[in-house]
Amino acid sequence: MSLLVTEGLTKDFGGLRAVDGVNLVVGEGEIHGIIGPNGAGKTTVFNLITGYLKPTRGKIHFRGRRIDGLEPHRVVSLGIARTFQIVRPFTDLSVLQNVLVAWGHRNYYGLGPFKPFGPAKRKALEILEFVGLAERAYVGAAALPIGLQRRLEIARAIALEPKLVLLDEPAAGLTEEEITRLKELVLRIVASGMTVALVEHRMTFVMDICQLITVLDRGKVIAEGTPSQVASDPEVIEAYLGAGEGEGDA
Amino acid sequence: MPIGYILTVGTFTGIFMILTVSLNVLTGYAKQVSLGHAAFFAIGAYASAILTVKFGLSFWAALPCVVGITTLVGVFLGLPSLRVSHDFLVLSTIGLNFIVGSVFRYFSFFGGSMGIVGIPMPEFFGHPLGTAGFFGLTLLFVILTILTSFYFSRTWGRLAMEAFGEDEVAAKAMGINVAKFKIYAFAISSAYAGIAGALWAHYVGSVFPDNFGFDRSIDILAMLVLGGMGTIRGAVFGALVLQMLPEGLRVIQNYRMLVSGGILALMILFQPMGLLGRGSFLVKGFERLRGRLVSHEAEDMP
Amino acid sequence: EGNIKIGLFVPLTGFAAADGHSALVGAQIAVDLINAAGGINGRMVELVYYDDAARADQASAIARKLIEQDQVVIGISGSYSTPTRAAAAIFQQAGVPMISAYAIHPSIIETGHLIFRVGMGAPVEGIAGGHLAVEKLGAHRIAILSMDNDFGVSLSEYFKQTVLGLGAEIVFEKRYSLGESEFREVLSSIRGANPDLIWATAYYAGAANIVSQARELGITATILGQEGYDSPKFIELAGEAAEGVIIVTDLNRDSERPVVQQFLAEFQARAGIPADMVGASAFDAVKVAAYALAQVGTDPEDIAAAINGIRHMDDVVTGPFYAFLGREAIRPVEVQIVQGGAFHFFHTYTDPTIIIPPGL
Amino acid sequence: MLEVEGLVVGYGKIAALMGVDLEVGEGELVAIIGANGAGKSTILAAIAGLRPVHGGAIRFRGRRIEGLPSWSRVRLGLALVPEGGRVFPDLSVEKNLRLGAFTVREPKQHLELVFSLFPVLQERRRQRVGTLSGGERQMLAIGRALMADPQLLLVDEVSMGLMPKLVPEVLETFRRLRDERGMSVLLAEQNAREALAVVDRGYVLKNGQVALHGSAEELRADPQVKQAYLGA
Amino acid sequence: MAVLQQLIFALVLGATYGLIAVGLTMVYGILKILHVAHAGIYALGAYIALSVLQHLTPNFWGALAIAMLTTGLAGVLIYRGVYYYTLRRSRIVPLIVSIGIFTAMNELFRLVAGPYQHSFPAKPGLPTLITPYFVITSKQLLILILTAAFLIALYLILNRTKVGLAWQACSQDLEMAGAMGVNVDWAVALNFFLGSALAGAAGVLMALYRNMVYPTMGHVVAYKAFVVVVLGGFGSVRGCILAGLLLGVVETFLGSLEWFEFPRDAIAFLVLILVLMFRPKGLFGRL
Ligand SMILES: Nc1ncnc2c1ncn2[C@@H]1O[C@H](COP(=O)(O)OP(=O)(O)OP(=O)(O)O)[C@@H](O)[C@H]1O
Ligand SMILES: Nc1ncnc2c1ncn2[C@@H]1O[C@H](COP(=O)(O)OP(=O)(O)OP(=O)(O)O)[C@@H](O)[C@H]1O
Ligand SMILES: [Mg+2]
Ligand SMILES: [Mg+2]
Repeated sequence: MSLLVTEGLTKDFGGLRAVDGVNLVVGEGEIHGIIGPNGAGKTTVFNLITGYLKPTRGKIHFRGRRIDGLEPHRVVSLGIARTFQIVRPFTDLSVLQNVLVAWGHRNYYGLGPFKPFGPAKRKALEILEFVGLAERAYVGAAALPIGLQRRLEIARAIALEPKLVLLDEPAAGLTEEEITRLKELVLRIVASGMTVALVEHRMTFVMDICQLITVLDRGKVIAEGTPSQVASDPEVIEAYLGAGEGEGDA
Repeated sequence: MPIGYILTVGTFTGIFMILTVSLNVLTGYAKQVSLGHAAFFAIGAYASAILTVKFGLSFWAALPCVVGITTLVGVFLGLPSLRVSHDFLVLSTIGLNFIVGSVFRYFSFFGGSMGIVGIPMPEFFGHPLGTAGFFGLTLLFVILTILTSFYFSRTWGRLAMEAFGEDEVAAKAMGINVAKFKIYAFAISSAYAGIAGALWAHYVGSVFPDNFGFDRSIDILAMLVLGGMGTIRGAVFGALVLQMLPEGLRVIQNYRMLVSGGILALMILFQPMGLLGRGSFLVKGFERLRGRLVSHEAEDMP
Repeated sequence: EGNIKIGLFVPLTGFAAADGHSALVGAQIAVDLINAAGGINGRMVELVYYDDAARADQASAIARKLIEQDQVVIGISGSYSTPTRAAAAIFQQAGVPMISAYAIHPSIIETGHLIFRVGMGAPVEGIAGGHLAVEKLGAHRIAILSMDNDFGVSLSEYFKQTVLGLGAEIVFEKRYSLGESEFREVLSSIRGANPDLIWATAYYAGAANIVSQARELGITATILGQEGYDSPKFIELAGEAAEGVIIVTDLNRDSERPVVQQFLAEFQARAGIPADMVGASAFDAVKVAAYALAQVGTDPEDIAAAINGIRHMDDVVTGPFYAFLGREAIRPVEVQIVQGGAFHFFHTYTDPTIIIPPGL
Repeated sequence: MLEVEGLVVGYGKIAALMGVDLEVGEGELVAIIGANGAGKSTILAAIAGLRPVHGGAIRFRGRRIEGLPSWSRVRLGLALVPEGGRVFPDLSVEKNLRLGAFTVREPKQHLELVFSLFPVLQERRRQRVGTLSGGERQMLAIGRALMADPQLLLVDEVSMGLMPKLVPEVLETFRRLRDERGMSVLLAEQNAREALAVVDRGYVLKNGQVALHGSAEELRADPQVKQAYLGA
Repeated sequence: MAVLQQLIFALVLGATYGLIAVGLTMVYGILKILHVAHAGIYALGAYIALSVLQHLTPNFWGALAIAMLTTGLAGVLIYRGVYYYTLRRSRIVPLIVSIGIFTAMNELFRLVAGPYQHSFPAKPGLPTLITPYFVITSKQLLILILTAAFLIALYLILNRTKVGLAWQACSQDLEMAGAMGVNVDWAVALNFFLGSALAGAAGVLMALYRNMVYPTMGHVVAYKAFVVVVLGGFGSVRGCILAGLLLGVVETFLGSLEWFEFPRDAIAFLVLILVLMFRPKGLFGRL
């Protein structure tokens, strides 16, 4: 069953067409990779889905419901969470509070804002445990090195209890060992019933973990398929992977 | 003992404490820096003055209306913050002082430049409050303000405000309706300020448009920053220090504003987080005294 | 029994600092003169003063301080209407008399039976100005420019009523906010209305701007001012343009009464500038207080009665005072004209229908 | 060319580097690899003058530089590609590049080099940098550092955000510049596989200290390195 | 004719706003500090020129030059002595410090030179232009000429020199600007020097125009100049000039209407808020 469907999704920035008629289908429970050259429009697609940008044309359906044009916080409440390519933790808050902010999303309506957040701390700690940040819970988020900030972003996304998690380059700046742990984390996320769509340039990660990959170039889908199909696609190799890459990396 | 003098100074200090604590919600939590808080203060004062003098309501009957009015006005005057942010917002809030003041001056309904005089002292079981009684009343409101605001500091609302105050884009991704919470911040802050205004008006007995100018707004913000933005203890302490400083410096008469301006600048330079802000001298020393670990402190400080 | 303490609150800091300073100097001169002449019935007078920054809350606190800590027998306001009104309430409540030097808001003396004023009320000045404009200066087409505070607005209100009653026409009327310094656009519109007299209420700095900008625009109409203009600083700042400006005030610098000349000289020596109306009013407020204290001692009710009982007090700068009616000083209205870079006598109104405030 | 001796750097009371020794020879390509938070970025920032040094010495071409402000180090021939790029978001691509060449008299030819390496930057000369994609920013950051025509290029995470095709191209360019102009490069890199494929020597950093160093081959062959950084 | 004359007033008023604000916009542009003490520098310029005229030379140009030099140095002093230590802090810190300094400066002026207005005894030595359609007094002419000259010079510095580029870099990321080889200390100090010297010049010109020097003369400037800066889009010199002129025109137009009695400052802020509703980053700010 398809969770997220885009139809002819298009976004223009002035004269530049960053996303051009993208039809994307993300099935429930899958790990869907989106790759493509720099500037291909991957982050823009994420921004369109999550409501940060309004599409110039095209539709987005999530669980059968139109969501294009909705405000970001509405999109979140419908069950889509995201991380940012350039991490944006709340640096004035502690790691725990960062997660609390996300965990509180059900309380941001009605009288919810006037309820105390204290009782939720335990649950937030559990989530930190889940991503492996528990022992840093009380540290200010600014003091975390980049890799852990990425993890914190994932923790916040999970805390939103979404159906679909969009990860924008989660493996950037991680060592191979850490990438292995990240894979485990993503698999556990999927195992707990969420669907993951991710953008990534580290092929060791993408090829291993994704069931389906969509390749964008200059805003258009140029290939779609399983990792091995995509990795052997000459057009993908030419535009993105480069000679000698791709297969060897996977 | 000049007890009336002390109580009077105490009453005004209390009123400013309510103002700083209220500004703390807006500026300390939601990071919407406001140099127009005196406008909300003024609206509270005028609302109570008009309701009591022109419509003959008692202080107590007027108070809920005052809170209602200032909350509504807070919502309205907070609207620009939805479009405008950072320094642009600071400047817009400066404008509130001038615009609100001009409205009071312009429309004779508000007394124009002749102001509104003869605002009665609040009555308590039929007796008008005296200096001491009014001080007690103010104290009561200060305590109420601190308690409610302390409660608020432990709610989801405060957490949401801290989050979007720092990064609106990320906050939206956390499901926070930033626009709504900005308006909440303005409304809550304005409601408290309205109470402060009502107290002020009834204590002084008259209101004029120039009672609540830009320099008042500056004072309130300076108190908050000096005490420590984002903390209630800081807000209270800042009001105490900056209200007492010029009062205590009366012995040097002519030089007192020079000295207190200088002291303000120096204190903030050396304690940029505020005297009682997170990580300030005093707080650190206090923590060391209690031998508490930093991590625990981080825990109970949301 | 020690000194007799007189309390004074003045704005020494903030936007009103210049007036506060003048008021302080004026009051100090009065105290020094009284002490030099042997004090009040042998007791020296001590002036206790505090800065209120022209703020109502500071004035309330100071009023308490003066009453409770310093135990003054009478208070003097050397400040603006807003703080004076707030302090008056406290003096009245504490049962200590207070005299406002130059703050003119009508509600000040309505506060209670212990609150007095020596400064000339806006109604009197406005009415006198009206008579002057129409009857003496022969104006038919009048433009009104009012400073938007209690002083400016009430002055213009009474002025307008009077001139309309006398058959003149108002061809232009507008308020401007205190602190304004650019008047060219308004004055251009006024020139378009072609008045033969402009009644502009202002304090001296604003007045200097109005007058010099009007002359710069080639407006030749007579400009009629009030006691707000009454500072030599006005002439200094407006320069040539001040020539011919006529003002309604309570201070006659050409008066031959010795107290006036003595005060003028002393003020110049102490403040470094020639005396202004604010300083003169504060001086007189202290004089009135001292007079009452000398008559009846320090009992508040007696003091109030003594002030109310004043008949023809000559020993004041802005006088002579003919009486206190409704707790306000009644005295002749002076009209001065700027000639050769100084204020000079132009006219005096002593007609009771003009110099007694309406309603008394 | 560069010698770092006993470098100690801290954030507040927490020491991030505890006595790091490290060397980059003339025309040498050197990599620092290490886990998250090992202190790689801190080393580069300290060398570039962006973080105050609490102990130890940094010598550049024989001269002690740890006390110099960052801008005079640029004049001596150091350039940095900082972590996350840190390009000037409100300026155009072109202005960013001109700033990279702030200390250079003749920036024209460098501009050509950068544009040939990253043609997309030429297309986007007038675009505001804040709206570039992540990878485009990273290209700009690298290009900006190359504009300074440095003797020693400090690069914090070259590969971050770059598409796979570009990573070897960029590293290849570094090699070429080394060959043509004698430029030395010090890379901090998570992507050890790519890095160790091109550099001459490497340092492995752990908890603010050098755990291991040697030639690229040696490191590639080291079982620990294989396990932790090469994903073998 | 009346319209033309009103336009001249608007132009002069706008020029004075632009001149006052342009120094502020420079200083804001580089450190993003709400530099309220700039208004103190403005008043300082007037006081320095006044005392030069009284004690040293009756020459207006000499007084202007000395005032600009002194205020420039005073600006650098405030930067090095104060703001320098607040750079890593929340931006509200320098704002409050700045307010403290401004208060202290005002008080200092009052204590040293007395609370009263001083007249400003200078003659610029320019003619008064009288045409059938409008009159421009010599003081107005001086303001227009000097403002234009200062602004053109500034525009050239900003857009034609490396200094301008360096300032743009500093304004976004001081640390990275240093890493580009920009001598940040110098760049910022120079910026403060020029910005403050312009404030000083504005103070002198306004003292001359109004024939008045007094301790609180900076008060209006403290917020009015910001209105212009914000309207123009923080940090934009071109925007600053145009915003100044716009404000001059709107204020003059509304001010000349008999029935429109809203005060000038409230008008200015209404214009500001209205503009920001449609362009939240000012007229020339990037959206
Ligand atoms: N606001 C904007 N104005 C103009 N161009 C824009 C804007 N936002 C994005 N772009 C351009 O749109 C293109 C797509 O950007 P996007 O961030 O989606 O790329 P991406 O696929 O995520 O690339 P990367 O892998 O480098 O992150 C880029 O070329 C970028 O420069
Ligand atoms: N601003 C800071 N405040 C406090 N501690 C910091 C700060 N920046 C870095 N640290 C700490 O210093 C140590 C070294 O950090 P550094 O950024 O140099 O690591 P790194 O090796 O570059 O890591 P990464 O691979 O994540 O970039 C880390 O433990 C980190 O937590
Ligand atoms: Mg991207
Ligand atoms: Mg790093």
